[in-house]
Amino acid sequence: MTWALLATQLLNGLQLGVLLFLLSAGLTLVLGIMNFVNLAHGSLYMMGAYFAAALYGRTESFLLAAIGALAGTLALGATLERLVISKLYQRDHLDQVMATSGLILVLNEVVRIVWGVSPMFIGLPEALRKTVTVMGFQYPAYRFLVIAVGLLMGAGLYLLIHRTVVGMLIRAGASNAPMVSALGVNIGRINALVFAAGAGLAGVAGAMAAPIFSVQPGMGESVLIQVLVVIVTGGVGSVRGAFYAALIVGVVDTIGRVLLPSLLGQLFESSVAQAAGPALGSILIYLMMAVVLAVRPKGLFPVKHG
Amino acid sequence: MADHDNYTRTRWLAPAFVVAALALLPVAAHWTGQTYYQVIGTRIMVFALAAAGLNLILGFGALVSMGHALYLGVGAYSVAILSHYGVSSGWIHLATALAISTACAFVIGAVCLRATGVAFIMITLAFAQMFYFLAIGLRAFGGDEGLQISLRSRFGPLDLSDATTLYYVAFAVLMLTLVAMHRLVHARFGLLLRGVKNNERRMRALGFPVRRYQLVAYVLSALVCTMAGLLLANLTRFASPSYMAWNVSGELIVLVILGGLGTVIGPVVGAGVWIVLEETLTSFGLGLPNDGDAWMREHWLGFLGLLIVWVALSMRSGLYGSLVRRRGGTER
Amino acid sequence: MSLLSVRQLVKRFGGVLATDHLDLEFQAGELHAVIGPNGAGKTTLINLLSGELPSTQGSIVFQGRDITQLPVDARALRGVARSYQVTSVFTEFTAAENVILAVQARSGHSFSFWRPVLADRSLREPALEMLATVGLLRLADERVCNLAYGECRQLEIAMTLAMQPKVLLLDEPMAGMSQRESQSIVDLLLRLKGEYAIVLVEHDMDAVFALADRISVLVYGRCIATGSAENIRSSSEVKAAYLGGEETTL
Amino acid sequence: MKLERIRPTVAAALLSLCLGSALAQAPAPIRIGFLATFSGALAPLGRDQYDAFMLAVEQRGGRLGGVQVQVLKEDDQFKPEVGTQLVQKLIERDNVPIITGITGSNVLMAIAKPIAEKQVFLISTNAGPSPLAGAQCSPYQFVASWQADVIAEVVGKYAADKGYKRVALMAPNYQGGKDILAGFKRLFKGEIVGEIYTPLQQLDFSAELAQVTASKPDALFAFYPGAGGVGFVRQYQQAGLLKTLPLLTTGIIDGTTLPALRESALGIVAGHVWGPDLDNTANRQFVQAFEARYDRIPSNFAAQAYDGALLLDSAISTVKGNLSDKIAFAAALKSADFKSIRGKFQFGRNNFPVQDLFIFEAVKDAKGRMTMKSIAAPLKNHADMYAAQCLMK
Repeated sequence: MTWALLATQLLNGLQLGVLLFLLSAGLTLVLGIMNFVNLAHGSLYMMGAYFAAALYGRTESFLLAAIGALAGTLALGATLERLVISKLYQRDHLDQVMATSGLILVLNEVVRIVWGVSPMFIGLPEALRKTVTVMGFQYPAYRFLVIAVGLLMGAGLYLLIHRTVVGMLIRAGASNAPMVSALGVNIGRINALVFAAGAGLAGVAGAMAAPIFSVQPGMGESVLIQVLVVIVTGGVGSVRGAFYAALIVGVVDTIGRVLLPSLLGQLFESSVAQAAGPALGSILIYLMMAVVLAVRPKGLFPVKHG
Repeated sequence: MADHDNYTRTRWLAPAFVVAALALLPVAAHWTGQTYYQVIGTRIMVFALAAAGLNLILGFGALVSMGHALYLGVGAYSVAILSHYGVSSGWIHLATALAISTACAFVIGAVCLRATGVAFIMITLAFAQMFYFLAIGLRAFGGDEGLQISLRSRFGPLDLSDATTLYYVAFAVLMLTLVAMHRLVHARFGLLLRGVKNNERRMRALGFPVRRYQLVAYVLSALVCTMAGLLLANLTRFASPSYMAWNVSGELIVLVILGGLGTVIGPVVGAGVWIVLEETLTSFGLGLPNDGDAWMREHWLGFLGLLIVWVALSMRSGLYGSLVRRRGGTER
Repeated sequence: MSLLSVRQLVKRFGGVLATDHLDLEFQAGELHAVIGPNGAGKTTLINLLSGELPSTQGSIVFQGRDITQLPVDARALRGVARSYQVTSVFTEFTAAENVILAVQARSGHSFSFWRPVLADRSLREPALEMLATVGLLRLADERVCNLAYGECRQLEIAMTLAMQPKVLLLDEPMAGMSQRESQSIVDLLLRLKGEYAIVLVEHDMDAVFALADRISVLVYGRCIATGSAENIRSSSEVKAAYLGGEETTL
Repeated sequence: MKLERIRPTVAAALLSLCLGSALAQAPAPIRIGFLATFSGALAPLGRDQYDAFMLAVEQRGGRLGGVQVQVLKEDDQFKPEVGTQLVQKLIERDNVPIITGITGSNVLMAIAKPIAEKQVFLISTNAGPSPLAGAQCSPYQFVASWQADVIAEVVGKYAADKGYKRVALMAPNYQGGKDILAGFKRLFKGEIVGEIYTPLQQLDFSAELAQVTASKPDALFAFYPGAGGVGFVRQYQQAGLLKTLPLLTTGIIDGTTLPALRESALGIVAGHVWGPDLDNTANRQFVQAFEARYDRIPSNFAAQAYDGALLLDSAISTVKGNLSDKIAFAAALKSADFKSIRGKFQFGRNNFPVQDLFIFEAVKDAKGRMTMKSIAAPLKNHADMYAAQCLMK
């Protein structure tokens, strides 16, 4: 395994990581503040991808498509919060799990009805279609963009949460929601805001992912699981935790997938490795999460309650 | 929570109706020559069994496990792999399945119970995912394509390859489980579980080593799910990793809540309604104008989703729960 | 030697010292009241004794055995039983079931999966006995959510007693009670006095002085005085301490 | 409290609804169960299969072989256990004599045995796993599409003819993937410089692509059905490999994915049994009719299903609609006496086709749409290598 190859893997891990972060940031707050389990978060990612693809079909502009995806999912998020989610804050996790898994089915079907079953196309501007050569190895320009945008959004979120009044309230909410409402703050409005924002971020992630993966019904579900892993590993309610966990999961997943088989390949004769390697590779992040939770049940960066 | 003392009339009628219906279904099916509905019935009871198992920790113990499909898989694969090697004795299938899942459940439960709340949901999910990918990795046993079951379990004279036998075996197992469940809930163990659900801190202060008992409950529920898995394998003559997919775990949760959380008969109602809905929606025929039927069939999952959301929003205690809900106190 | 003793006990919350190198001795059969202004660390002390809070430093010795590291349930089984300031009962159960749970905890294992609890005389009878002791027998089969506040407080004491404890840790048993209700608790405690060692945290000074054999005064996590009702009443130090504090009926 | 009252009624309504469906039983001429994947990632395949099959039926006024047919559409969701469930339904409730469609080989593997046991005829119009071609062949099961290996073998042959020396291979890590790569290696004589199996659910292949290019091959052979394929090609393009490293594929480029790939597929080579530009009258009419009816270019899945319909049409007419004589109907099917839109078509001893195989390239057609253009036909009258293991006469 050459150095350039390793570097590529790291970048891939990083790129997957920032995507996961965009998805986790909103959801971890929803979990932390409203103590709400939202399994439909992945579907918002899917909707983002579809909004983007649909808009691209009209405008042939990726930028517009991405912006549209953000706006669309923001609106969708706000609506869902109004109609369904807000009614479930006071319920136990079971009702939430049930309702949101129902939402997954509904949104998948809506997509099928509106856009059909075939994957959708979304193009990229010429500049992003080629590769950039850095330190002797080539890497897709678009993925650099994804990484950059992800990191920028991360920084933005950090400022929002640590430097603004809203952010202060959000943090307070994450550590002690009743206290905040006791302060006479309208917790309901904060919830709505956080949920919609989370949906927006998921939408952006979807739009960013659309040109890399295939835009189709159910694309949100596999991602959802990874996102949940990130959130729990990072510590529910902690955006900082989500950020680090996302990067860790991204890198571990990517590197593990590629390294493990070749590693095992050296240990055992290759047929065994061929069989075990990938299986192990795909288990790795869950293994990691299980270990983390077994050692630190509240995750890597637990939010202090009280 | 079914109160020992004052049962309202519906509380006896509803279960009685369910049991009678299940007992007579094969007769009706054969009489009308619609043996297929016997298959549906078996399916319902298998999932009812799994849901009942989950209900033990979900409804009475307040442990939200998002990974119980894992034990469905353990049950199914024990049958598949053993019969792959020509073992057809149901007793061996059963013994192996229970042994393996006991071992797994003890370890997994011990780890998971260190976490609480959302973290518990997630870590159970994580373990289920691990086994899911493991099964996909098992190339020797079909990998992702799953494993066909040539020899089905044979318990002495009872051969589960006969549909009717399978049906009544499933029926018997389910009934026994429900009775056991009912007794358990009102016995010391059940009271303790419900106590933990109601006020864990107090239970500790009273001197209960809560975790230990929760672990036992977790293992018990896992074993019931394993039984269901074993029957499922015999029903579908197939073991597939998709039995352990995370959305199956989710589906089990939905079954429990749909039927009525923490009610003994609820899971059966939940499974019945769910599977019957599946059947109805997929073969939808009300003669709607301009091919509305076909459209319904095409998008049935969407309607199922809407229904789930609606139930979650409006029925705090599920279908059965709301049927028998007492004025005032809730069913939980 | 004393039944329950606390040596150099420290509890820190971040920077705050809630319990500051505390030394206390609780004798068998004695009602030992712990008083002090709000935030003096009274409830913290109860939580440390019952094991719901881990102590930062120091040791807790019960019957000559160091129990500092034991979890809540283990201490409870050894005979350290508590009641809560905020009523903590099983609202969805009947009064009887509540007490039965307490008896069950005492009676060892709960691995019985078949026999209905309510048919189990070895559980039901002691439970009803306890309800009788606190005068709730008539409400035995009433759901707790339908009980009056005062009745819930009494029920809680019944549960605590059902654990056959050696030490009762009572955290403001009379909090938020009407005159009549708290009087009934006082009577109850007078009856229990002597049978158990009782650690009583209470704001109602009349009650305290009526009941206590010994009183310790906590201020900012430190014990500034321990002694009989009389010397506490007369202690200038205590007065000084309380002048800063709020409620005082000295 | 209003809810209080409606809840029981709703519960009751649900129950009565299903009882209703139980009683729904229309008398039908010949019932054909059409079991395919209509939901999830592979839905487009099932849709094309069904649309084309129904096109053939419509063209014959709702008849096949001159007999009215009723097609029962069932969605296996690409899950074997659901497949077996639906097969039971089709056979026991609707007692169909024929089941066709079949998108996934995993489903086919699960249902083949139960169907054969019930002596119901199974005509797969897509999946063709090797076990059924060999030891598990049966007079009741026919595969009108192709045995999985052959579409890889043709690419291997093509790569050899083209003179590629070093080729790298990529496929998802499951039996189907294994079979395909094995098929490629069978007829490719050069050196395999890398054989990468990616986890099944994996959608990001950039890491593996980097690995592959590191080994400096002359060409890359890849197999990614459904969702993975689209992502794979997009990433292949973004990695800038489209121009530098020839991409040989099977199961990636087809009518269902091209609309989502557009330019990023240009120049990619694929091996298959059929393409829209195959030059025979039957095919020209089919493509024309399909486009007219559904306003899109038919995929090979559509083509195979259409052939399946033609096969049934011929067989049913030979037995004059009398399916009770199973021996006769099996023989009629086996003779495959119909004008295949693939040109030549006949069944081998294992009831899998013996047919020509082609190489296609993704190009833009006159209307600027992406389509497949045939550029070579390396294998003529090709039979799969498992036929020998089939003991059926």
